[in-house]
Amino acid sequence: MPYDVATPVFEGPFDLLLHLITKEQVDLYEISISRIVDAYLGELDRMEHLDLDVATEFLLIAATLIELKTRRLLPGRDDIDLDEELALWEERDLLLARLLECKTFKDAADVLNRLAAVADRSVPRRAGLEDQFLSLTPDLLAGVTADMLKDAFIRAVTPKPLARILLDHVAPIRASVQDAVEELVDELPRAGVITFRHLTQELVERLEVIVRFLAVLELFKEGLVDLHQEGNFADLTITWLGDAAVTLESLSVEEYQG
Amino acid sequence: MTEEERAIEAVLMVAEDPIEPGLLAQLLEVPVERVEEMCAGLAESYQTEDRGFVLVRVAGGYRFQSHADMAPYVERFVLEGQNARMSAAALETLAIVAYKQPVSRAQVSAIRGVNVDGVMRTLQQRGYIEEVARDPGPGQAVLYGTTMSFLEKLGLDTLDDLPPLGDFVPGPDVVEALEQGLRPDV
Amino acid sequence: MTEEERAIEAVLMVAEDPIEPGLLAQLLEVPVERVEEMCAGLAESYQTEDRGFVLVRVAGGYRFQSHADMAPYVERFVLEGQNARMSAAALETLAIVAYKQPVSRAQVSAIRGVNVDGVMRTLQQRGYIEEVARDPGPGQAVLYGTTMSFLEKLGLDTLDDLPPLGDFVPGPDVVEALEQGLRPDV
Repeated sequence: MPYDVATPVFEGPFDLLLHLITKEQVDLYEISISRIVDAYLGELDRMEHLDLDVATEFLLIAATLIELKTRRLLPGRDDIDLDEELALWEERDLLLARLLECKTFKDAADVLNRLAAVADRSVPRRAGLEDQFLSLTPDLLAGVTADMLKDAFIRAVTPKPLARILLDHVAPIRASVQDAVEELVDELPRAGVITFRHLTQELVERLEVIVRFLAVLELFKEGLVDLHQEGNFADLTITWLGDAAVTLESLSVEEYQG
Repeated sequence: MTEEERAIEAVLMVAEDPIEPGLLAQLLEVPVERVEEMCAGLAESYQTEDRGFVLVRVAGGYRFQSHADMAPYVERFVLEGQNARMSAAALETLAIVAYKQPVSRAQVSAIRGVNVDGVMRTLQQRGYIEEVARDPGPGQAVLYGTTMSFLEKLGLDTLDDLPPLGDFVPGPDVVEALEQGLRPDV
Repeated sequence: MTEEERAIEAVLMVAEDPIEPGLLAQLLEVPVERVEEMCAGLAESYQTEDRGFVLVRVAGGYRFQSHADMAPYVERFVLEGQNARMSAAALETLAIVAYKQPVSRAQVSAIRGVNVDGVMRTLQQRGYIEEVARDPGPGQAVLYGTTMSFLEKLGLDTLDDLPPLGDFVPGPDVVEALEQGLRPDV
């Protein structure tokens, strides 16, 4: 995928995903989830100053995308679990719905911008009353005491409670990616070479598998593992490259955690 | 010019904000419909005479403003920052609040997929959005809506003048592209 | 109407203070005499048309104002159209200026979390606050303080007579707003 030098600043994971998908619109039927995922992860890689909240949102989407892409790598593929299958489609539809919503408001924002640009060309008259009428205006301070003023000041400078963004839904991922990296750093040096299927065969939850996959990607980014796949749908083989003495502190996983 | 028309011109000249037709009707002791007729007539006369100012209906009231053609001259007199461009992030957030109001910060954040605290605070400071209610549910989240200043900023009379959101729902080609992009590999 | 005349109308319409003919001449790139001719012409046309506003030369400049004949309507507007009571928002704004002066509009706005332009303008018009200095930093924001008339109305001799805040400590966001002044917009 071509990479623009002047990378736009993506305002969020939907923004980025929309950009990546619609950029491919020319080859409508060529679009594949693989390319989208690659591009998405590529962009994630290029982002240097992700703050925590943004990072977790991006990762959440990445996880869904990766799951869509890697269904074949997941264990239990031979006898498809219908519930899981349905859940995956539901998740995909949810993502699709959110992308459409995002696109809708993006277009609405463009129109608001145009309206504002037109309105900005005119400036309202705000000169206010002429001096001779000012004396008619009632004295607003009538009945106001110095103590009322003090109370008003204290009211004004007392911190107001900020609405809290609910991050509960992203919290598990945030914790687990690092946990998974820790587990892998412990497990992989002993295994040496292992397939992703083996690495995840004991995991029950879909989410855990995705988190492990993210952790593997993380280690790959750090140059600690090599990834190899024989063919399109073959097993993913993970080879440990680092030495056994890798410490967690040397890994840059911190950006995913609090 | 009738006495009433002259009075409307005088009052609008000293007003700081758009003046509701109801208030003008009260001051002039004439029906609101009559006020609206007269204002329309005045606006037309300025236009016919090719004046450098116009009389418009915005944010629920009438006001004088400079003619758009004169923007190059007027710009130099406008206080800095008044016409500051909004960022894409601010505009998208504003669009969501405008169409979804009353809406909580968390809801806006969920739609945009990013934390919107900073942007919402700035929009509030600029006077485009304000707290309008509290969510009756648990947590009692603050709900936001747009302000009169927002309507003024966009040159709209009421929220009903916003183009319907339905106009922006992506067409089938976009939906198909997105759908295709998110198809699992099999 | 010539382009120059329209430009004069537009600029005078949005100006808050009388505009000197020299400034208009510079803006339109015409001699001052020409500006004065045109302004006289415009003033006459409003008179001929019996408009409710006039264009006058005051304090060394030109400005639009309401026609003297219309004063009764403007007075009614002042008495009936304006809020006669100090709103909670206005009182809070005034209190911040009183206790934190000299303070910029942006700082007050940052503390209150909302746009305070309109409220500050009203307080200034009422003679409760005034410009007292300029921020020496970049941007040279206008700094506001309270007036003598404010002290008189509250029955205070000096600012030192304001009730002490005791051991009340403002929140960190307030301190930050005061320290940082203007923040870049989104």
